Amino acid sequence: MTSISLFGILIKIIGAIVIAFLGVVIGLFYKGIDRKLAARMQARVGPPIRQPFMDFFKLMIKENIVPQNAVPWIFNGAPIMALVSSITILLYLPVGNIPPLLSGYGDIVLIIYLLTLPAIGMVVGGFASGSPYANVGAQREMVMMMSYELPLVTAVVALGWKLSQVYPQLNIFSLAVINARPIWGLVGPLGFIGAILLFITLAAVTPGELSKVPFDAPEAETELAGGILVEYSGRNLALFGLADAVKTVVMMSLTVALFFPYNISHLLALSGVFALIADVLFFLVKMFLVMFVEVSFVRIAFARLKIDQVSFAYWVPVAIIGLLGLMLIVLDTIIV
Amino acid sequence: MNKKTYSIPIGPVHPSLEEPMTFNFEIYGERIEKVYLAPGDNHRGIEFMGRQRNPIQIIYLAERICGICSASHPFAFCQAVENAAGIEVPERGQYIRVIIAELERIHSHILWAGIAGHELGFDSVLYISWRAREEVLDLLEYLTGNRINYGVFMIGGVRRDISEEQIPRIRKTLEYYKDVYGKIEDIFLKDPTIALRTKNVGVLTKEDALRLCAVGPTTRASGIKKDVRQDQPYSAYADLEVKAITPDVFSGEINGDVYDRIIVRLLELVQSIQIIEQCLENMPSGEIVAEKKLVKLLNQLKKAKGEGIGRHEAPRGEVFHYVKLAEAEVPEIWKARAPTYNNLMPWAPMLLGEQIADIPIVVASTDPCIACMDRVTILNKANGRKDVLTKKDLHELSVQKTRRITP
Amino acid sequence: MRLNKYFERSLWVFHLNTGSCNGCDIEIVAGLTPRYDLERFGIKLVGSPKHADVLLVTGPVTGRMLDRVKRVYEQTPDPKAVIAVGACGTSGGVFYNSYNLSGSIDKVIPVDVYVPGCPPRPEAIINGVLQAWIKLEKLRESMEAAPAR
Amino acid sequence: MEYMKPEEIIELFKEKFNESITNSRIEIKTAGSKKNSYSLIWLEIELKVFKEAVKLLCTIQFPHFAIISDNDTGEEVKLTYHFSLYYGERFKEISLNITTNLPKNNLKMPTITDLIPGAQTSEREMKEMMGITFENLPDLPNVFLPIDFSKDVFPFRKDEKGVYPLSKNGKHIGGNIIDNEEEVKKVE
Repeated sequence: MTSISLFGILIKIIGAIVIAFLGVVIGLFYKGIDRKLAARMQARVGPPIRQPFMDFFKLMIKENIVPQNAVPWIFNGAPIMALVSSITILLYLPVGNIPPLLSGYGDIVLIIYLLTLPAIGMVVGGFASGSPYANVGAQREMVMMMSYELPLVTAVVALGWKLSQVYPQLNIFSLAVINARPIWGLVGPLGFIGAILLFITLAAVTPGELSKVPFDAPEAETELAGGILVEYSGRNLALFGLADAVKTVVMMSLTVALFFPYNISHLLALSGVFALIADVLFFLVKMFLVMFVEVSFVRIAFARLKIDQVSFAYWVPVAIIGLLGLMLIVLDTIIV
Repeated sequence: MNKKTYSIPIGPVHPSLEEPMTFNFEIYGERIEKVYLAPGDNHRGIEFMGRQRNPIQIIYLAERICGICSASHPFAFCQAVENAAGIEVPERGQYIRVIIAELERIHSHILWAGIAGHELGFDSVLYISWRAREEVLDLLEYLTGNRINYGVFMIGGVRRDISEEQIPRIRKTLEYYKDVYGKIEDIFLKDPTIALRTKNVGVLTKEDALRLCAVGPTTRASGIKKDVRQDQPYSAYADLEVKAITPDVFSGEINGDVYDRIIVRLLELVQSIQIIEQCLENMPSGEIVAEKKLVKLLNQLKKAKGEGIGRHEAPRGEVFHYVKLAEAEVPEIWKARAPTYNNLMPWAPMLLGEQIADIPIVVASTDPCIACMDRVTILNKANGRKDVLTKKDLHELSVQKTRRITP
Repeated sequence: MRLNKYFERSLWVFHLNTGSCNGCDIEIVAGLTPRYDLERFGIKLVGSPKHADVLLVTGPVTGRMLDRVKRVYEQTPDPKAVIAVGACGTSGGVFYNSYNLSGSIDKVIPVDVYVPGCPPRPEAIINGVLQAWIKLEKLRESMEAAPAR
Repeated sequence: MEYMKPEEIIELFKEKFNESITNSRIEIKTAGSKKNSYSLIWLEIELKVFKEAVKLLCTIQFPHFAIISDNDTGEEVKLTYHFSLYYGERFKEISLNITTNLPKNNLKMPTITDLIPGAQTSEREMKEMMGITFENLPDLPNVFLPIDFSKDVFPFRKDEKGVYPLSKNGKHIGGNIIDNEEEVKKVE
């Protein structure tokens, strides 16, 4: 961080490209798995796992229609903004033992800010497209953003505060630091329950962040014909699809980094490259499990909520659970 | 305070509506302040066409008023013609009619359950209930030869008999539905998110239901025990015990909301199974149709004079057909009234004050069938030209098409 | 614009009812359900014509729907295919002598695939959708044959 | 609750409107193998007492209104209002069909939407399809026909104001499916 050499910058750029590429590929791959699993649970065969890739390539060659009453540069810029901002978050997330690429240049508070950017991109795009459906969808997305922010921040802040109590000398909001010190080992029984509550909070925020059922009011197909995305086609739609896939990866890795940062290599007594590979694979498995619970399963087991019900759900029950978790962790620390 | 409202058009092409239909809503925030209904996107002028065709041709036209109620309209139409011409339907024919109509009710109610789940964003329900629906479609195909548009009804009876060998297959399907019913009830009536979305949503009071002449499950959910099968039993229903189902049977209270409409439909599913079982037990033997020879029947109808009405309780409500024969090849008057025609007006009180998100489920809760409703004439005045497809043109077109398809 | 081979495995379908009796429409939805499962071929029903590759049009075109059909067709981004489903869509069906309908769909917009039947079975509809890519494939071949721009 | 017999209902109407009831008939229909029966009433009444008759009907029990059916007989238009009375018990429901005649030169009907609001759709349909003016019916846009539809064409009419196909006298020929333009010209 102190010395910025040309070489260092080059490495970072290459790393960023590699991570962006991997993030997109893994995101699409997980989307495919998600669709397949959902289909299986609904007693269907489902699309092949590579389906999202094919959808993406197909959309890339489709005609890109800009509606007459849209603002073209905003309309076309919004999907790029959504994608770029979600990829940027990826650069801050640790994978297994590998520290984040931009470790030291920003912390989890920045990530929380960055997380709103793809959503803002969609809102801007929705308003810019000039369709009443997209308008309603964009309004709903904004309401959603305001609703899930409090529980999300609660969950993250609680973890950071706990770390600051145990390790006052560290930069407690750095994800690398959080990643290296699992919360479960730091707390007593009371705090353990608190941590579980915080995990539930984050799990409840995830579908909202990703606009998935039951919190998919902004894109509700049967109400708003696709909502924000109604006017998008071709390349722009493909980019939004990518942004969504990358965002899934982001939310999953965030959950993993915050709550399940365990590695497998030392258990298997591996070292060097093998350890690295084992950890990365283990990380992917963890992500998959988290995704299965938080997205795929929830998606097929619930009906869509109305937007007022969504904001009520986030402001009251979820926020209370989050705050309760925070309080339990505080209590745990003070009593011990 | 001057409230700033904006209007949002829904339809005619909208994913939550399988059929074209235009709504215009004045919205304040997410609340609906005003509703404008503009049906008519689906007019084909069926009644007008019917007044130029002979009664047997009309049966097939009536069948295609709606693809989902494809037994209900012919049922009511045949009754109307029989009443007008004084034709007696053999008892066995009456029983077979009722069996087909009740099988259709099973298929229609399960279809509705899936659509309702889809409107709520609960796609799993759509998939699971439609998987269950395939069973009854298989049975209908086995009995009639087609999944939809059965072509079974004929003036004076039915065209196809149900033989002894076919009865075990029917019973198998009924057993299947007895098993599946528990699951469907579990999904709809015990799921918390569905309850959250449907309770106290789209309320239709008893007074409004009466005043606006609602029919079918919509009116029964508001607590009016109205069911043609019970009030004025026709065909084999006269032998069977049919009771109108209101939601208090299940939940002990009547709210007239979407949830109550779900209850009524699910309970009717059980009722249909029981009716078919009763029919199978008591089925008399004998002829299935009063006059087998179509030419003779047509001549009889050509000489007939009189008017008659036919009513049938379709899955969505009462279907009403009025026919007047006047010693001519074509009926003087054919008037068809589909249930959605009457269930159109109640949408306004149901939707007012609700949110945008409620529109699909409230509209779906009456199980609308726009194709049924919009059957009346429409005139295409574009360029003032009247396009008529001649038979010759049609033939040529189809020949061309065949060439185009086969490479 | 060049077509790639992913097209045939990823056809997004928009369903447009232009005055049909519902029979075809529910058979299209039935195609989504576990027994037929359109999705395993990568076919997806989408809510906006902007997202679609294939238009499934059912029913004779009624007066009020005439403009909408054209508009939806224009809104669909290229390359696209149109499938007429059902007897009324292909020819007018039982509604043959009606003065008030514009007749079959091919009088209004160009149609690539016809699926006959009243209503066609879901298998036939799936087959129809999969046939649509033949048209798109031909388009690709002609593009490859032509010199690159 | 008290159920009136069909004869009693007709009696009630005759008592109140005596000569204005031009025709009345009860039809008994049987169904099923047990030959249970239900009844229908057909009434034909004069236009001037029509509204009063519907009012009287509403005093018996709030009737269920089904639809208005139309019949263009040339000099006059016959409108039949289809009601059903009584619900909730087996075989008790009575279908009641009230027919009234309107002269062609003065197609005016009193609206019944103040008594039965559910009749609105049907009255609007008649307005569009037959060109009947319903007094005090709010002027709402077309239900079935397009908004830019010609105001002089009424699809269900069988005279010169109706639609295709017409014979040379402007009279409906009906029944014949006209196959091509030449034949249409031949008829004309």
